[in-house]
Amino acid sequence: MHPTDRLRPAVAHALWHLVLAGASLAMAFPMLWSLLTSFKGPQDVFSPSPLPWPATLDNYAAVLSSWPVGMLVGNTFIMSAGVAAGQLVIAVLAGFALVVLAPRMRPAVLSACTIALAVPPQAIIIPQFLLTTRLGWQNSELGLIVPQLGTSALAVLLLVEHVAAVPAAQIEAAALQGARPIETLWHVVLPAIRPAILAVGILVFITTWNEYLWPLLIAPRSHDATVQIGLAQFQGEGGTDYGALMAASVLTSLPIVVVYIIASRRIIDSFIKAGLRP
Amino acid sequence: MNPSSIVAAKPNGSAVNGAELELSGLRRQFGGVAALDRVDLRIKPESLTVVVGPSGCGKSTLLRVLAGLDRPTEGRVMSDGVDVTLSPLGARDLAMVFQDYALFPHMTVAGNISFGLRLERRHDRRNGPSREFIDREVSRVAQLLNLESLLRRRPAQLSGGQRQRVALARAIVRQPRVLLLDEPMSALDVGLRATARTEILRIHRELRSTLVLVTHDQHEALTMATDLVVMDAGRVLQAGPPEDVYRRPANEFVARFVGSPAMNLRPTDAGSVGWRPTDGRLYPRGGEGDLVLTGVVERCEYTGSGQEVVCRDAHGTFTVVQQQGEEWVRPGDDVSVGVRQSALHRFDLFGDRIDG
Amino acid sequence: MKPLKLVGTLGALSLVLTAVSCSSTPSALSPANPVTITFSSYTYGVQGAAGTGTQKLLDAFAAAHPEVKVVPQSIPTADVLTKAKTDTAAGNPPDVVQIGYSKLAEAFQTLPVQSLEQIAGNEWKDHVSGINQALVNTGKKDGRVAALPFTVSIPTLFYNADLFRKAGLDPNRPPTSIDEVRTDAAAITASGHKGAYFGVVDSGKSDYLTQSVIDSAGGSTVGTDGSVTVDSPEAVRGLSSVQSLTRDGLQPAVGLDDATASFSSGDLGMFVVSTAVAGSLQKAAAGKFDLRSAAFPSFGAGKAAPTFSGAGLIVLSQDQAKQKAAWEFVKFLTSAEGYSIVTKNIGYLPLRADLADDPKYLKDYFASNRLLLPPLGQLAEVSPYRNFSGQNPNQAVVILQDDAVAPIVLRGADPQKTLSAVAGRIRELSGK
Amino acid sequence: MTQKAGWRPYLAPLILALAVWVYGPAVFTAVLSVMKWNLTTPPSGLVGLDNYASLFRHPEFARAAGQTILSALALLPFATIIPLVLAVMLWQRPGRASVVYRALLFVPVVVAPVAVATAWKFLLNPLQGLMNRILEVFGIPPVNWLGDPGTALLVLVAITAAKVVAFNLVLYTATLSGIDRALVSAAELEGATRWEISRFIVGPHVARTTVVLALLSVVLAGQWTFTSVSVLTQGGPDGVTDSVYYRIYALGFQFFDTGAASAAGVLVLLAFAVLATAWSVVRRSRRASH
Repeated sequence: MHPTDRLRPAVAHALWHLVLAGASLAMAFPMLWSLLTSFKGPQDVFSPSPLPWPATLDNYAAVLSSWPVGMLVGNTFIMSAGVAAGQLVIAVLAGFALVVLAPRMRPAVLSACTIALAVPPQAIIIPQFLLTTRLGWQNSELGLIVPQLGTSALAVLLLVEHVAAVPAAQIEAAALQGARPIETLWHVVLPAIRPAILAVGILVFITTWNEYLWPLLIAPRSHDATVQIGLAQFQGEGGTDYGALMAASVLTSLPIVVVYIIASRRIIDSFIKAGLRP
Repeated sequence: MNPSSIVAAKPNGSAVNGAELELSGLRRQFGGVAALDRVDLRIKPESLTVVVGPSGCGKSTLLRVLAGLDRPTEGRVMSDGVDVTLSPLGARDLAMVFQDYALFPHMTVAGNISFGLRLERRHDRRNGPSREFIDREVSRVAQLLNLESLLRRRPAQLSGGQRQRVALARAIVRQPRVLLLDEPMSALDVGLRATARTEILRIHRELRSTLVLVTHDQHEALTMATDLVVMDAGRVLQAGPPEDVYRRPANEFVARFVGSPAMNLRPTDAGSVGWRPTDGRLYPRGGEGDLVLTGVVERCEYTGSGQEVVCRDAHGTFTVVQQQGEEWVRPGDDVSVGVRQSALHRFDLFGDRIDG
Repeated sequence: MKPLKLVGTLGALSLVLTAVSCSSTPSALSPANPVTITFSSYTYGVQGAAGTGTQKLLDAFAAAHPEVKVVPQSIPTADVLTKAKTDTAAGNPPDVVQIGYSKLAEAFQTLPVQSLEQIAGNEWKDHVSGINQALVNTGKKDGRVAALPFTVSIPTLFYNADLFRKAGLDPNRPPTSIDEVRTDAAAITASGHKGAYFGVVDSGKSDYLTQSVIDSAGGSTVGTDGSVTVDSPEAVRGLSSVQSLTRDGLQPAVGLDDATASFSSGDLGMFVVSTAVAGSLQKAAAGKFDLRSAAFPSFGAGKAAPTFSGAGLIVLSQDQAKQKAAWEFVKFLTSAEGYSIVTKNIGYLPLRADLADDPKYLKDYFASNRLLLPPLGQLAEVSPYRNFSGQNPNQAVVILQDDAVAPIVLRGADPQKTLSAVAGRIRELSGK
Repeated sequence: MTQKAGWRPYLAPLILALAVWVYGPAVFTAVLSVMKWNLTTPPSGLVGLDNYASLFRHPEFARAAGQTILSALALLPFATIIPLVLAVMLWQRPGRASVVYRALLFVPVVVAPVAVATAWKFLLNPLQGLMNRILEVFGIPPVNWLGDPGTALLVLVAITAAKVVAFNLVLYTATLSGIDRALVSAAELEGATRWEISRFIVGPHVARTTVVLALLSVVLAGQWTFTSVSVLTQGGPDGVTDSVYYRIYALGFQFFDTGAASAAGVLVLLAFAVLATAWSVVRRSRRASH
């Protein structure tokens, strides 16, 4: 597409929109169709018409009345927030140590983090599971949260660059003013990397919200389960009620999508700043 | 209390005065490179010691070792006779103004200034400064440095000069016995530098702390210092009152580095001989003095109080300053320059001064 | 510490924990001091009839027995054993488990399953006297009954009477043999709909329908001596005839879930599947089509011999008070009242023969709901569910379903060859 | 600020988390892989390499490994060229439209894999699903997308591809943001076409990113297909959608063959170790040749 874009910029522009809109539609289509289907009555569930007409809220009513949405969302929220908070604490402390307190350790520790990232979770899940259950953490928040802190490696890799970007002089100035390391971290480093912390936190939150394997093993009971497990268990013996399933899907995905749309700029920026231009 | 006074009673009532610092056998190695190489230096109490040298000479490292931000590979730092080489940061009763000020961007000006005092209070609720004391000290220092109207702003909303004043205020509010300044003027416009210099001199006068300032600007060094330290390649080449350094440079490097325009140097059989451009006298033809050179005027630079004349002879160029009222030469003129014997500086083959 | 030792230590630790919980003094059950037991169930908490039916059972029990508090836990069908095992490994086994018969043998081998006969003591004889004896005997572990039948069904032929009429068939004369199924399916297919579907391939990977087909064809998956006989000529013949339906376009080559959706939407003529879904099918058919049922068809000369499927109840608690409470719960679930609730609300069969005629329980129900009558009539002649022997019968079932039944029935794999290969694998696995 | 001691409490949580939940379990997996254990009854003693031998004696593991590699290769273009093209297009015309598209294109990363999987299951329903209805319009006979061994793996790769494209799009966006727009303006003044700008300015800038992303997708792709496999096909039909990751799960938590599952885990770790070593050797030799 070379001379065309100078000869006919309007055509090029239209083409640009066409490709990107097409790609966006293709990527978002399954969720879009789920959304539409969730408003269809049982007769129309499989109808190829995109418009849910006559539209009904019965599916939502059915889900809300017979599926413990509140409990599942609550459980998942506690898990995701717990993991995000835990990973942030670990990563911020480690990032501070690696940049400010013990920079000599940085290459070794970051390598250890990179290797940990590459370890497939399924390969180590049996010992993780055994340890968690021996600790008596099955079906508990602790069991859902603490083992997932092992994946802090990504948060560390993302945040350490941001900590390193805080001007060294500010950290030294604080120390000269008599600040202890933890005070330097709290008063100088944390405020400086707050946007990155937010972005990484949201990323970890979303990833954890969508985690499937670990909650499946640790808390598959409906009262302790997360939304992913709840969704997977939706298919009973008597066939699947797709309308209700889609409604459940929408109900549990929507909060995350909204959070993402609000924070997408931040998340992308954090990748950019983290130098995660690999 | 006189609000314009910098010196206020510390909470414990002790009066402030500067500490004496002594560095002995200091080495600081980065990899295979020595940024400081066997430095011995005494910094007098309540002096305004200016460390000057080209970039990379080790002056910033020296300051950082003094501050405790860097640990020497070898050697000791003594403060009032106490070895503080390994004592923790924040326990040395010193403050520092960083080159780019290192203000905390998310804190207001007041927050920046009071940061150290607030930490003190947090660390020791019983004997630390009271909230009222902190407020009082902040407003006192703010008034002193003309920052009162800016206390609620954040650093991003300030001009360069204002930022520097905030950095100074933050450094002096705790009345440190030693105040370290790392190139404090380098980020300022030329016009602001004079004001800033005055401010620093006033602070030094009133605070009576030992002030160590690092700069690469020899003019700044000469005008401000009570004691001047010239460094190159990790070593102290000469230390002493600025007049001494200017009048009796210890070696060729100091001779060239201190003074503007730089000293003219001519090789001789035994080493070299040099004279300051202000010590030469231009004659249109012929000349007098102990050293007479002839050459052609290459260019003239008008400085307001006179003009600097760059001449060329067979060995290269040399500079002479003509004062107002002399008969001014022009480019292309054949001239000769005469220098009095007493104004000549002689250096041996190693570049060291030969006193005569 | 040596790793081996570590495992041992951890094991010892869990034993200690168990011992601690054992030593707690048994106290009399009273409403003021209720005993809490956990109930791991795959019908609890699911969408549709099964979920609401199970909830009704729990409500009824709670009303009748305030001295026992039941905490139900919803587990997907496929994960019941996984969950019970991991919970046990964690030292925290559920007290009562609703476990599928296909997984019972493995549960007996690996879980601390308690003898119900022993816990019940002198209540035992009276309680089980009315229950289908063949099913009770299936739950024997080391000679004593450790599992009582709970939600049991047998495969049944559901059909869409409207499609029968449309295809020119008599809806009052449903097929009784596989050959008739073929003929009718051909007619329905010709009228523009899907013919028949045998739900032998389900995502839960259980083999009760496979067994039903093979047994009806005169074979068996496991011989009386425990040998693996999935490659017998009868087995091959049985699966071949189901395969031929697919091959000839009379049966959609899809999984059970998709077929269920198709039948529910009224596009599938005949649907051979567990009665467990009767409740859901009824709901789907209401106002849409005329849903009827017929007995499981025969394969060839002999009588139809469907295998029952579904779940029994086992008790894992080791604490005496909990055992007692668990027995109260199991007793209620397998009582006349419990079975009636299960039948009415979910569609499982009543396992006490007299309930269907008893005006106190299900007489009225069966008078108006004829859907479960054909399978009920067949209940007497069901062939028992058979478990593969060896350390890992569950894996054997998965291999049979995944590597033989699905490829043969859905994708036209050669029945003889495929079954022989799989039989070899299973023999190796079960050490026979 | 080099405070000699003092860093330990800051680094301890990370070290502890990695040691307890990643490295420790990895070692423990290796130990379990030479034992026979069903998770509930006491473990047997050492059985040497029996578990490894049994993995290789039956076709499942080799097939799963082959399919894992196959899906990783199939995902390569979705990890590199496609997100790169989209990212460059977004980068070429910054503005509100780009922001909206970028947000939409990231949706597959955000939405729960289980929700995506069920949505696809619904769309691909062989008897009534939308996809077959559309094919019907064009006179194409219905396809049992997830039930046919010929298409099932393809579908899973496609579902995963959406996520990979979305994720790598962000990373490419980050990379492209590093390009100085003044450079582009200068090139435009020189009369460079859009293609020439892409070729000579963007291309060299993203070369390294592309290599890393290709590698990353090889490592992560298998993990990303896991949820889809678990929800949609459980490894079937005929095992074509099985992957080493799902195999480990099935061996460990469906068949309770802890030894074999651990052995499979160890093999995966070893494969990664080999891959990592090869990668560092290649990198070193390339650096040396420069």
